[in-house]
Amino acid sequence: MSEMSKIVRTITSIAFPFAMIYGLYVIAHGHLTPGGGFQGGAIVASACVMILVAFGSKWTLDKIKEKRLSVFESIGAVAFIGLAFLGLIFGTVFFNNFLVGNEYLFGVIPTTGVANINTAGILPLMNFAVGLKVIAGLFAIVLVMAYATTNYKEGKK
Amino acid sequence: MSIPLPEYTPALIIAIPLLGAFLTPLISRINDKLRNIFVILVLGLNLFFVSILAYNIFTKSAQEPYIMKYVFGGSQNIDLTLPIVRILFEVDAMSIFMAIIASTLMFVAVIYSWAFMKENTGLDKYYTLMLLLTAGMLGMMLTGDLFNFFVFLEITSISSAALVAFWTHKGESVEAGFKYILISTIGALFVLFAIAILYGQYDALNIAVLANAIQYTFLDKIALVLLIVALAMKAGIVPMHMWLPDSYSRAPATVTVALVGATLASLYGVLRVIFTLYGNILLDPAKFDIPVNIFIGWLIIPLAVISIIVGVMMALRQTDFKRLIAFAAVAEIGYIFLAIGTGLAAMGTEYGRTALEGGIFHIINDALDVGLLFLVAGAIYYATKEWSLNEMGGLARNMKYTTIFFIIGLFAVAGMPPFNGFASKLLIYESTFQLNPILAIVAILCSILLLAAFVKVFHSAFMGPKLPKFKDVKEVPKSMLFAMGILACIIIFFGLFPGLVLENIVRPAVDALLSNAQYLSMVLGGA
Amino acid sequence: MSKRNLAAAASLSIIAVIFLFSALLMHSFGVPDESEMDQYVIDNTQAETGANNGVTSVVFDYRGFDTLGEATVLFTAVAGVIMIFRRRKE
Amino acid sequence: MIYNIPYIAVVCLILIGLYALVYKRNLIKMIIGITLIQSGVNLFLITLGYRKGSIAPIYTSSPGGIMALPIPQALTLTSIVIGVAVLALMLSLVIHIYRHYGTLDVRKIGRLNK
Repeated sequence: MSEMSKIVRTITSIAFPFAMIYGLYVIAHGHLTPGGGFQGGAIVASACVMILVAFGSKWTLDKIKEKRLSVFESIGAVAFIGLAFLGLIFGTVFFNNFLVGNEYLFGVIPTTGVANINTAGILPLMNFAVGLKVIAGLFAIVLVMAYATTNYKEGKK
Repeated sequence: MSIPLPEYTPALIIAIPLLGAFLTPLISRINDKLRNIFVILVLGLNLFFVSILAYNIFTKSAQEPYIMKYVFGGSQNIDLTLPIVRILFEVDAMSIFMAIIASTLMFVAVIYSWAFMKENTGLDKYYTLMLLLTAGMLGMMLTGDLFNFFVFLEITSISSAALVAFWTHKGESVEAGFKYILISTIGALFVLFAIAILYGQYDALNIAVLANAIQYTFLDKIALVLLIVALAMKAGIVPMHMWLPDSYSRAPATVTVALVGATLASLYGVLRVIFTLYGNILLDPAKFDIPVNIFIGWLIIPLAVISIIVGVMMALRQTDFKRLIAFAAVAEIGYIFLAIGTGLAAMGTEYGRTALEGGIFHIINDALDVGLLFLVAGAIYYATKEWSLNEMGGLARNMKYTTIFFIIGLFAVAGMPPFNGFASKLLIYESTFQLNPILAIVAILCSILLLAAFVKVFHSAFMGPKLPKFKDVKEVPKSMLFAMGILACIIIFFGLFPGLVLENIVRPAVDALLSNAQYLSMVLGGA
Repeated sequence: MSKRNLAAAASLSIIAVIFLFSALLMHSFGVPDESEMDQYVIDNTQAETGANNGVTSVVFDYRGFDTLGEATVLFTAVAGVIMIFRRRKE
Repeated sequence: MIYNIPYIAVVCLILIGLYALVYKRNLIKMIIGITLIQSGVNLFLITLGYRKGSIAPIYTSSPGGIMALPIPQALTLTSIVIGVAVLALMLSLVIHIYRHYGTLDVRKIGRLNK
């Protein structure tokens, strides 16, 4: 994908932070409102793809390599499965929600109608792990495909 | 007598390869050799756990069927007054039997990869995908939840499709990969559709709960047909077999060995659906007016026979080494389905049970024999860079060990007496003869023709004068010989002591399949 | 129309008839026959998982293992795509 | 019977997808067919979870009343993500096929192979 016009680039730069914040909001409030790691991750990834479309794949690939994205994805995945293993260690069962019931970290039992962010045990943490994974994963897919098709059009084969 | 194991071992069997797969991209940034050792260690550890768990389950289920349960995320004691929401792993003798096959094949494939794949780029992703494929197959085999089965089915098909297309510089590989993913996605979507139909009626996803609740309404029949068609398509039965020779022959040899495992995992799905999910109806024909088991059995038998015939006939015509073995694999799958069909049609009789024993035994034999042959084909490719049989000749002089392994694989796959294929095929012939003599005769004839096809290969590739262009051909590296040696040793062991294997491994698996009432009571009966 | 097309059309129409018939046999839209399992989730999500969002509690807690599989599927696809588009040393 | 219209829509989606798979010769169109089947199945799952007059199964600032079934929604979420993954892999394989053969027509690709 090649670069688009200056108007598009400027508007994208303005819109990008908003999309990003919205996505992160959806990830962070996954246990309270509709949404979660996957949905929010998809929003952030589409914000990144917007940058890719506006600035071209070459520019984006100079900024971030797909190898680094792959590492981020691995970190997200390891965090997710690590949380599952923590359930095994602290709660005796794989995938146990061991944080529910304590009063300090995400353990409060919520009441209907009230939005308390300090609830749901390991769910918010898992949301973040999955969110990181989805952002890196989806963006890596689109980036790699965009770069591959660009090269082909230029006749390099 | 059983070895003490933590109760979360079934979860560990999935978690180890998954964690390994997630860590591989990080580790391969350090060092390539370290990554190879890491991957082999992970799969070795996995094989170790699977074997010990298998030992435990086989010893316990020698007296009566035994199921190991594991509940994810909640209390291990299932409260029967509440619905089962969480995902369960239900490991019985049949699932662990398949798990042994899968983890052995993957372990061998990874050892073989060390030398075989050395000159390729993109190996960190290759090893990641191999680990993911292992996790997917094992998940399919151990899970007791239908939707979870679908998820693992998708992991298996995506990773194997990507691996089939590993040699992207060859158009045919990419095309084969595309074919594979197209077929598997359609199959997986049908599976999901069937799961949704069942969910909509009974509001449950656990296999045991569903099996207990199923009423055999019209919608249940639709779901049964969808599940069997989709999974049999993935197992490569004629007329939906065309993807199989393509993807088997275009993929690297190590991937092909893994694909044999993936195909057998789908076959396991068919068995699970027929014998457990719909077991209440199919295992107990007296319950219903229509003999459903005979209907489904006779639906499977013709397809199986056609698979055998098509596989053998096409194998005779091939000049491409790997394609020939791939068609032989189609025929082998046909034998397994023939046994299953016979077992269903003759449910309740003595020879129906014999047929199932033969079929289940043939699953492991098929995996070993076909796996060994593909590894031999890979070794020849490694040494000569040649697939076509017309170009080969006189390789026996330079590649002694490979030739020996090929002879072992040849006799085993054709069902010659001292090897393992004979034992299982004999059971299949015996039981099908009692059902219908023509079936047995066709099966025996095709087996002989299969031998002819492989003898042709042996003659054209290994015998004859030494060709000048293969003067410098050397024996393949030790790691590849070691990998082939593992499979060959198991084949010889199984061939020498078929009774031992039948008694200790196959019988418990068949018992686990047939004892549906115990399955339900052991899962649903708490404790 | 070739023979192959005719056969395909015939099988497609058979599938169509069967599927449409089964659509009529499903329970009425909005009135599930059984909902015991889901009602259990709705009733217990706050007490057992501490989440106000029932769907998230199913995704990450009750069926958390599915989500691990789902994340793995995505991981697999990314690994596959990056592998397919790897730069080869010619 | 009138209440079964959503299911009929599901069946129609799946049939259109199957039609595209069987009759279309272009790889991209076949992929579109698969996506249609996927949407059909996802729609089916969501449809199963609806209860008349229900609200989303979320307690945060909920007005009260009966709630829709949460499990089908979770399953749909999973199946959507799986669909995305499959789609990505299929499209990248198609890109490679186009590079090798210069065409997306199934028949031509098959002929070049021989």
